[in-house]
Amino acid sequence: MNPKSEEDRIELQDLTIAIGSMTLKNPVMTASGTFGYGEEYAPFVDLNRLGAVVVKGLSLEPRSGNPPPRIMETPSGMLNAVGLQNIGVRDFIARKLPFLRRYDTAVIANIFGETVDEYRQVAEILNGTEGIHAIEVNISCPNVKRGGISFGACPDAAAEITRHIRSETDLPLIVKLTPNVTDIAQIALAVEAAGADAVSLINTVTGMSVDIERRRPHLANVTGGLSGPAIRPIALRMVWQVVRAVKVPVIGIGGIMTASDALEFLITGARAVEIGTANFIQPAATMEILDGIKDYMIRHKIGKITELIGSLDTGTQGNC
Amino acid sequence: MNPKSEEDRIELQDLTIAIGSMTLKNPVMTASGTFGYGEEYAPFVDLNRLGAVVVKGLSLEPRSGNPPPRIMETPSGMLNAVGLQNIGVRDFIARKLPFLRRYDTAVIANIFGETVDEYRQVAEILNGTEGIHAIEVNISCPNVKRGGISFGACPDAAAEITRHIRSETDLPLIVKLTPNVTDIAQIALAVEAAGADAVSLINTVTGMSVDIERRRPHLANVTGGLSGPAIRPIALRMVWQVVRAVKVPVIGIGGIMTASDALEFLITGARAVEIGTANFIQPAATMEILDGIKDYMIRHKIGKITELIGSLDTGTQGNC
Amino acid sequence: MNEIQSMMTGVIRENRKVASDQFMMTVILPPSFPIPAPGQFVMVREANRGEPLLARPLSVYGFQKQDDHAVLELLYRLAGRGTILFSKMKPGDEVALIGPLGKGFTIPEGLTRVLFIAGGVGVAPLIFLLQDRFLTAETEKGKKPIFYLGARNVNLLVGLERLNGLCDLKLCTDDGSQGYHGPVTELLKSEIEGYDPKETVIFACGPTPMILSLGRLLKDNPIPCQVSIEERMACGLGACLGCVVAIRGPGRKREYVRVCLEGPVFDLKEVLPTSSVDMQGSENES
Amino acid sequence: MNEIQSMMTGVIRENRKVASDQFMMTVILPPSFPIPAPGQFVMVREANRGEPLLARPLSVYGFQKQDDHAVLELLYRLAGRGTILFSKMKPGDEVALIGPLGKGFTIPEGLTRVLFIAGGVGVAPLIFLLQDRFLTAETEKGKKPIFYLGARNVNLLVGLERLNGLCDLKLCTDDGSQGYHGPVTELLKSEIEGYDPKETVIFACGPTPMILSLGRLLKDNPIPCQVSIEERMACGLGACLGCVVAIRGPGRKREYVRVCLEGPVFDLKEVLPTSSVDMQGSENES
Ligand SMILES: Cc1cc2nc3c(=O)[nH]c(=O)nc-3n(C[C@H](O)[C@H](O)[C@H](O)COP(=O)(O)OP(=O)(O)OC[C@H]3O[C@@H](n4cnc5c(N)ncnc54)[C@H](O)[C@@H]3O)c2cc1C
Ligand SMILES: Cc1cc2nc3c(=O)[nH]c(=O)nc-3n(C[C@H](O)[C@H](O)[C@H](O)COP(=O)(O)OP(=O)(O)OC[C@H]3O[C@@H](n4cnc5c(N)ncnc54)[C@H](O)[C@@H]3O)c2cc1C
Ligand SMILES: Cc1cc2nc3c(=O)[nH]c(=O)nc-3n(C[C@H](O)[C@H](O)[C@H](O)COP(=O)(O)O)c2cc1C
Ligand SMILES: Cc1cc2nc3c(=O)[nH]c(=O)nc-3n(C[C@H](O)[C@H](O)[C@H](O)COP(=O)(O)O)c2cc1C
Ligand code: FES
Ligand code: FES
Repeated sequence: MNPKSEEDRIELQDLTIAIGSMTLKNPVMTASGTFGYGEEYAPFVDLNRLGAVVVKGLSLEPRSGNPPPRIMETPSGMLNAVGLQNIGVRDFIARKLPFLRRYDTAVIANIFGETVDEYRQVAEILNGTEGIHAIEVNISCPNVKRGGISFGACPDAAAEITRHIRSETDLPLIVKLTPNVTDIAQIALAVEAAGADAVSLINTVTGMSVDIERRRPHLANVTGGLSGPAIRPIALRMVWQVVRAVKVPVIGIGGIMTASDALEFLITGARAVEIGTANFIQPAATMEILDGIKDYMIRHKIGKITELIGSLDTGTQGNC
Repeated sequence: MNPKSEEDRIELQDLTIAIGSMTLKNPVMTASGTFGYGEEYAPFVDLNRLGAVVVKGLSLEPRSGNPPPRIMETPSGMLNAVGLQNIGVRDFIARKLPFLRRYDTAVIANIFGETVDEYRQVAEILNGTEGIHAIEVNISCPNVKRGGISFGACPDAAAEITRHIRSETDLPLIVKLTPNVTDIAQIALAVEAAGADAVSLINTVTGMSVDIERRRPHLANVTGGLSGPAIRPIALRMVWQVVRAVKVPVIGIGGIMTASDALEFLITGARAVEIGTANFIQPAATMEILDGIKDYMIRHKIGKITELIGSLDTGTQGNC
Repeated sequence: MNEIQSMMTGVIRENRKVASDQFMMTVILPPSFPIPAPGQFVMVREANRGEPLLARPLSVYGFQKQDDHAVLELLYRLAGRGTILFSKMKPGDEVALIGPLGKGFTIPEGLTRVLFIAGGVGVAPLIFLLQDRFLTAETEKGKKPIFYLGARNVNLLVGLERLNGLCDLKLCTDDGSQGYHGPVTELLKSEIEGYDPKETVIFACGPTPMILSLGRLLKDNPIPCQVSIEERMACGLGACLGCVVAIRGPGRKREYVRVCLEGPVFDLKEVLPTSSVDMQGSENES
Repeated sequence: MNEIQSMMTGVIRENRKVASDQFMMTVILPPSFPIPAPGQFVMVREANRGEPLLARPLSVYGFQKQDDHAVLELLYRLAGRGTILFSKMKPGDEVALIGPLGKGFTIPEGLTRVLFIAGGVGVAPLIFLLQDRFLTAETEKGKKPIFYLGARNVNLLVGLERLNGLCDLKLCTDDGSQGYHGPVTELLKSEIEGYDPKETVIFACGPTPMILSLGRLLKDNPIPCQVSIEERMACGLGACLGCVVAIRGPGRKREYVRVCLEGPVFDLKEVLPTSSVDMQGSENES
């Protein structure tokens, strides 16, 4: 049907998108905590073809995380309570970043802390670092409390943390939002006003599951974060709420397993997507998704991905 | 293994539970909107064996609901945007209740309104009505707005509506909570203080899905409520949050498909469960669940269901 | 209370490709499975599977009752995930079935001319109707039924072997690869004047675009037309209110009725099908 | 970078019940599937299915490479939903496979006495190890390997035909229906004094209770013991950090390591398995 060679075909599609001052070659990124530090997936994925690699959440000091069991499968989803086990930002730079620098792909550092100052310090360390292209701030860690509510659930706290990190870095700043809130658009507006260059959503939905034979929670931590296809409709709804509220780019995350799923988010208005749990099921999921998006664009004669983004037609309806 | 006859076996298990002044023969109820007015399921289910039938949401006047398409399947779940189509409380009493009165099973009227006064009036009409054993107040209707947030998402509004209905009726009053909030325990505490005899949770989680070929939402209403197994971990987590916060009984709802699922909720502390989407998949789901709970009790030598309720052992852990 | 309905486990006897995008599944059921009326449907799921969650509605294509079992035939098009998974099932695999459901076709008294208008797999309930109710129609009260059958191309025309001899067959294809070159409703339009409204009835089933053009064609024509309508379904039992379609109710007021309970067969002049389900289909496709 | 790993589609050649709760699956894979080392595992899913979501880790039970394909054997116990669905798959059905994964057993130099301690399907990686590395052990450097194999009862003792002649077999059952009456670790305890710690190594795999009692038994015994540990897994690649187990790290500090990457084979004296996975099992069961 298509007389053009494979090479021509690909060149016809423009998939580049911008997040703040950063330009990504395509909108397919990995989600933090689901792609390790990139090297775990190098045998399966051509890292050079990714829009960006978002690495596992980094804290100031190494963290050992929660006791096992840490994961449990649920219908079309999984719960995790890893508890942000990581080697710490300095070790990451020393031992993991050199590998990623070999690739021509943006590296986004996902960061978190237990206090505002910890966040600030992690950002400070990353700021001067070669090979870090942006920072994604995880303000939805369920272990970080502030007046009983995590940073991400309170607009003021979310804004404060954003301001502190903003003052520390010129890197594009993405704030990652939690879905466990009444009005996610309000949080998005608050971090936008505080200087975020983009928001990404959603992080996991808090969930729980019980072993009825032993009458104990399946996870040692009792509750965990729900991810995977089960939460996709929730994530998509929240993306839709947020794209209509803020002006900064929105990165869609949640249960994206296929190109079709990714396209739902892009059409709804997400500028890019992050692929999480799908990597566990099919290690090359990101590549399949990227190829599928291109095929869709060819089939629908869409030259630039930006024409597709936000092209959802809701007619006259749509009271959320 | 068990030398007793089937009849003896059943009598050995005490499944009765109390919700306010109402005693139910077992904790297996149907969820509003998923069991019609009971008669739709009479060919499949011995209604006499149910703990209670919760009927489709009733409003003061008949409502025609949202335009189709109203439903869409999602991974291990479904979205619905029925829009509370119903025949109105008076027609329900005249045309549907007589059928239900023939059964020896509690009938719980699920009600909603667009204003506090509408809720109050529906409760008033039901109050004197023979064959109505309790009222479940749906304060999580996404079409009912108050300052941009539905009644169920704001503790004060939830409490106000509860107080008004409480003043109208002595029937056991169950307030049904929405999961689309930051802190469901806070709402539960507010309605408890305002006079609710019980809380039931969760209603559907707002979600969305998009037809990428036509770049339009799958539902005419754009967003819909997510139900089914996909949301079970979320529902269970919220039940756990609420049972630790309030003293009134908690009724667990959300993605319960099997006895094992129901037992997760009971063990976590739910006094009863409502079965929703499962009825669509297996019309006799409630019966299978009831039988399965009994089998479990026999296997674990539990004589009274109340011994099981809230018996979850979380050890020393459990920071939600 | 409705006729007694049941959820039963059926065992697949055969599951065979009959066109590039269509399969026929033969299911063995307990003999207690109620005899379906033409136009009724069943809700079908793979047994013992959590996903896809919902059953899929499929019209009864054929049914035979034996002493110790019943045989149900389904004709289905690969429309999406659910039907594609159906097509991968093998003999011996189990399906969970609820049915028969809904209100089938009504046969008016004293008619002599029966027209069937089918697009794609819309042929399924109409063939069952023809075989079940009109096998002897010609001899008894009038003219041979006329069956208008459309598809995108000749390879998608299914069920011809069942129709042979039972009716006058009028085939239409979008690409002209067999029969009339064009939509089935276009051919009907050119012939409609030849039918006497007083003794004619039309039974139709097909994709929404076909139903919509049939509606336009018969708008000012008094020939009665019963049409089987499709909507997404969750329960199939009238409980979820998910499957509604708008109809012109008493006093021409628009109201929503359930396809699964008040339908799936409606009076074409009353029903206002949603154009949002299955819009990919050409008029002839289903 | 690790050894090159691949996700491949395999076609089931055989999927056969070998005990009341155990199945053996034989999968045909492309010849490029890397040769697994004993103790390595694969992540297995039904291909083209959305649910269950996660792949299940299963040890390599047997592997043969041919010119144009490879044959992988898996031995699995019906533990829950995932494995029950595996057991329903038929020849010709497809599985998606990632592997081989993890760090297998290490064969120390100059040993003359090899003990295998297996509970239930824990026998799988040990049989592969025995066949792959110790077929000639007896003749080359010492005594015949001794294989302690436990199960709840005689009907659950699997793999005997593969062990015959390759080792001294010591069977144990919880109910005494064959061999020693009691847990496998109890029999070992009564015989442990007979083995010279300097020339002996133990390879073990079985349910957590067995591992825990083995740990108690060998606490003050210098015989080295490598044990294959189980934890729930999501990725199998070291990325999700879901599968951790506590080990006594340098300076006896407790730290969490990944079973999928740093394991599944650990030094018994260092690993602190979680008692919360698979606690239903008796010691002999897996
Ligand atoms: C009463 C009734 C009888 C039917 N009889 C038959 C039949 O005999 N043979 C047959 O092939 N099909 C029949 N259908 C349509 C069939 O139910 C759908 O094609 C099927 O449910 C699609 O499921 P899927 O998972 O393959 O596709 P999905 O991935 O769910 O959807 C694919 C496409 O089909 C549309 N669709 C989804 N569900 C329905 C639905 N319930 N009705 C119509 N379109 C739908 C979607 O909007 C989408 O465009 C009937 C539908 C109804 C309501
Ligand atoms: C490296 C490794 C190798 C393994 N090799 C084999 C093998 O060769 N043969 C075999 O039969 N089993 C093996 N297992 C165990 C097997 O993975 C589990 O039995 C299986 O995942 C259970 O899945 P399910 O859906 O059937 O059960 P589920 O319903 O998920 O769980 C049933 C029970 O099994 C436990 N369980 C769940 N996942 C695991 C897991 N990953 N490891 C241990 N217990 C689990 C649960 O806690 C629960 O008690 C291995 C596990 C690991 C980690
Ligand atoms: C095992 C696991 C670990 C995760 N770790 C992190 C993390 O360190 N930082 C973070 O911001 N999000 C983390 N997440 C959340 C994901 O990045 C993502 O937001 C979420 O899983 C939803 O996407 P998905 O459904 O595609 O997985 C983690 C998720 C999983 C499943
Ligand atoms: C089709 C449909 C209609 C519903 N209608 C109502 C309703 O009228 N009133 C109400 O309180 N909840 C309604 N619900 C919510 C259910 O009662 C239940 O809270 C929710 O579906 C979660 O339970 P489930 O996952 O078991 O279905 C409806 C749910 C569905 C799927
Ligand atoms: S499908 Fe549920 S009412 Fe028709
Ligand atoms: S299973 Fe993911 S790190 Fe081991």
